Amino acid sequence: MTEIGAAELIRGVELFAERLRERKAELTDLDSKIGDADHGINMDRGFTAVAAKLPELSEADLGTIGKAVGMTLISTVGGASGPLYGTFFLRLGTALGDRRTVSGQEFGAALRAGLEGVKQRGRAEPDDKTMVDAMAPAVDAYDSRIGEADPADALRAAAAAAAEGRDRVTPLVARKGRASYLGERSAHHADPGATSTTILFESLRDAIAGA
Amino acid sequence: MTEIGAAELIRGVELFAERLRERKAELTDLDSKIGDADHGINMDRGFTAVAAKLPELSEADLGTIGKAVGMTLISTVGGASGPLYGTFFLRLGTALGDRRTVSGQEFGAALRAGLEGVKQRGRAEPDDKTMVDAMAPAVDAYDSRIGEADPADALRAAAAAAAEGRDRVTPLVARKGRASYLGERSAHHADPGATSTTILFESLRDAIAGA
Amino acid sequence: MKKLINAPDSLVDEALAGMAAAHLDLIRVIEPNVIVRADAPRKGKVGVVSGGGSGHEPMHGGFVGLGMLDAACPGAVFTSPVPDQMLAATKAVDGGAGVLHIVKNYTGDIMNFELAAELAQGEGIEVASVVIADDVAVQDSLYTAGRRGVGGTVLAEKIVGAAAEEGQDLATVKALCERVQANVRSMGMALTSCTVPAAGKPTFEIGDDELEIGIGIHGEPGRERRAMATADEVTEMLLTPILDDLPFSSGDRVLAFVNGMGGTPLIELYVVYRKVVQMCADRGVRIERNLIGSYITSLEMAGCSITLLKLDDEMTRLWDAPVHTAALRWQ
Amino acid sequence: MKKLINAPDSLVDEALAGMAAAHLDLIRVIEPNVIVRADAPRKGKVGVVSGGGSGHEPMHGGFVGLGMLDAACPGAVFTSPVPDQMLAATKAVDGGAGVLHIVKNYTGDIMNFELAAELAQGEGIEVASVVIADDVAVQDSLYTAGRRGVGGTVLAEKIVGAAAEEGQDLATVKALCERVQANVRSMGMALTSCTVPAAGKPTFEIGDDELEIGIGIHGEPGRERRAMATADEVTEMLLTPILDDLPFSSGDRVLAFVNGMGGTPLIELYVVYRKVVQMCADRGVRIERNLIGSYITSLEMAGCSITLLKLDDEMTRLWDAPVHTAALRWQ
Repeated sequence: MTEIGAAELIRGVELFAERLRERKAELTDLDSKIGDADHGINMDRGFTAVAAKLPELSEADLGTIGKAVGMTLISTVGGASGPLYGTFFLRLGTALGDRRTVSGQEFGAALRAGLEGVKQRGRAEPDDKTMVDAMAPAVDAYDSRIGEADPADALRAAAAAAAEGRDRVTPLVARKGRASYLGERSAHHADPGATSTTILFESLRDAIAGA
Repeated sequence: MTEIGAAELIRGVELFAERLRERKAELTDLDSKIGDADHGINMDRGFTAVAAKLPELSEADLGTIGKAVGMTLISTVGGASGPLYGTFFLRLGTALGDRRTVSGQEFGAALRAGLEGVKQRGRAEPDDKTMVDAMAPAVDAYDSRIGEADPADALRAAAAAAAEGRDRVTPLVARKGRASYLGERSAHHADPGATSTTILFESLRDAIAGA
Repeated sequence: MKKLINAPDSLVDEALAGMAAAHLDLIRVIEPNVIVRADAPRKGKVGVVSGGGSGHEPMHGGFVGLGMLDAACPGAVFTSPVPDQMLAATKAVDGGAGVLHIVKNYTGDIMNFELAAELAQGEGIEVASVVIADDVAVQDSLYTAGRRGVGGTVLAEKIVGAAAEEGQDLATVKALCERVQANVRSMGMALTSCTVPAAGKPTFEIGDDELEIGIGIHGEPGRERRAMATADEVTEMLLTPILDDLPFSSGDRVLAFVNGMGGTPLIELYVVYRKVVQMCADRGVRIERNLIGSYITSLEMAGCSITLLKLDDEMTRLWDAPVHTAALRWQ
Repeated sequence: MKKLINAPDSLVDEALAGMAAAHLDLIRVIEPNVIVRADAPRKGKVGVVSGGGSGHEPMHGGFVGLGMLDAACPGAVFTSPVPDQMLAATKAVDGGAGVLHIVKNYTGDIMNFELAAELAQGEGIEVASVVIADDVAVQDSLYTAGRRGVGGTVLAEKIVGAAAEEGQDLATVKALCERVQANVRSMGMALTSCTVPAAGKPTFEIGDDELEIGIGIHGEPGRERRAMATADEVTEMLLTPILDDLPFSSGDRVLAFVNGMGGTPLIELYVVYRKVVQMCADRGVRIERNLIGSYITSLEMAGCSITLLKLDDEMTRLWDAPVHTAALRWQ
């Protein structure tokens, strides 16, 4: 398939919600090493609220879905993850507009709009060891693949790049968020945000590939 | 020997102080089971203060020694042990008066005066599982022996009777002091006060027997 | 043992030095370890004195000041003070109108206050004593040392202190204190033990899935060891015996006091208070005043106690009267 | 995990219900979980709003009332509140003179307050924000999220709240808050971890012979893990970096705030305060006011923090001004 529709986006968000629940303890555990032990809990709370909203969005356009997911996250997650993931989905939805399906290229542009929103909101630079270090390479990989491949292939590349980005910054010292207070002690621990972002791209990949 | 002098009384108090220090943890441990975990600590604090006073009492009469020990205990121990042991030594001292030596019978009368003071101050009845349950049989045993024996023998009987009294009430339910709050749970634990009273009579025994 | 202390032996002295430095306007500390209201003695005013083992802070030292205690005598941790302290306190606050001793019903406190009262009376000071014994966890019978004095002590000190502040005489103040004592009931529980600094290890063992109901303020074991329960269940275990004991009946106006044992965060006390409100409403008992916080503690023990005081108009008025101490302050 | 709670998910809601029932005269709780001063909005008065994760009680909800905050927004435990809360708070307290947001410097708080301020401004309410970042344990550099907002927040809320109460305008109140922020420094430490209820296990591991210096109020690991030390040594480890940072110099007048982390008994805080007094005296720094108690906590964590605020005459006057909240009350 070459188009991405509302069903795929909803399925991707559903998969993300399921996997956040399954991996809640793991994410919280990562966060307890270099943060404040609530990333899994907060993401699960937000995506549980999102999952409850999804059924009523099945007939909606892509923009409405993205914005509803974003607003729900902003209103339920709190912490840093709420505004960041919320902004990602808000910007994604705004870019997707009132369409029910978009091309692989258009979806890529929306992912990039989401990424830019996250960077602005969080003021994070590359190598600060944040979710941006998984999200930016994922969006780059998607973009470089989408010309020659269908969205499923591009998302496979994106998910792999996210995981690679997450692992690449694991040895680094964090420079943003609560992990930054640790200084050298933050090195050699995976970043919880980069980890959940990798799960996001894996969920999108599996939703599209499985569609 | 048939007389008890100031040196013997001082030596008895010294021995008691030494043994309280050695068995501080044990007494505190007993107290943590059925009280508030401070009997050993408090007795050691008081008798450390007493021990510091003893050198200046070496030339004093028996009454002065007993009263000084009692007053020091009242002023330094606190809790229930302070007034009870303090009253014991005060009354003992008062009964011994301004003598430098007393007969075994006179010493027995002083021990009984001390016992009566403890019973009045603490309002404890036999079998309430308190220090009285060691002290009363000890004084009785001393009295019943002293007619036919010297003070060393009477104190041997007293110390044995104290230990027997302590052990006899161990299975009982406490009815006075903090142990009483435990109800049935206080049974089958040795009473810290009866235990320290046994140590007192053993110290007096060894001071007199070794003199 | 992990504590912010220098040494067990110096703890009480150093804490008193800190208190004295912090509250120069309210108190002074005199030998032998007595916290005295800065402006004591006040001529013609009944002096109100309390005391007990340390480790229950802010009680009693944090309650010395205008409208509450005139002096407090802190003993060693969990050990009643010695008579020398109560005697010095009594002499320091006697303004010629006599002195009331508020004594928690613990064997040691009773005996040491008794000795001090005898000594003070020997020096010509009129002394009256009231024993607070509000802990319904303890059977009040010939077979125990009687009910322990716990949370009700805080309320008695506030109300009686206000009466003394406005010039009521010793007999009246004593009668009021007895009225508070007759109308107050408490019960406490613990999730964890505390550690007496000089002992260096926990006073009692308690499993990760257990709680102790009816605990005393020194970690004395209570009524029963139970499996871990919710805040609502714990509140029922404490409040039902309290309500049934007096008993508190429909139409009664009460002061509800939810107290932290030292290691319990305030957020949990509010969860307990919420259930107290529901249970009182169910019985028609009207909560007219409340106090929520850690006021009578057991070192770092986690747990709480609940106290209900049946109010009358005068008690309510005196509760509302101005108080200015380190730990309680209004108007 | 041993806590007096019913369920992790209901903890904040139930605690708010308890607070609302306890302090009817001071506050009301509105949707979505906002604690608002009972008489808000007050016409012509600058509204002062703060908020943050729950688990730090009494901060911030215990500071809502006369002379301090107009509203507080409690998030989930250790999680910043959501913008809906700050927006609702801002609308509820706006009396036409604008609203000041006092924000602790944590990434989540910053972002959520920022979103709320944008939304409120979109609805025509003038909003100013001041970020408190007083924790000297954190290097303030490009390589961190900057200093955390900790104990200084309590002092800022009191002083700024008093200024708003007496009718100072938004620009003046904001400038005052920035002056407090510029003159306040803090550092904290922990003896034990805390347990986030939803996580169910301790946030960090710490040995029986270890302490964590420079810890944040969520159990974020601090500057260094040290061997267990005395109260005097701990006080030096915290206060020396504070004194050196501003720096505080001979002749400076300060407010010294010794804060308990939630599980530390008051008696230990006074031992720490005693050493603070000695160290300040050694440097010629004059402690003009003090605050000792558990006011900004980390659930049941054992430990303490020390905060010094360099006072000027106006700050001292505003500190002394009347305050009537659940947790701070005088005059």
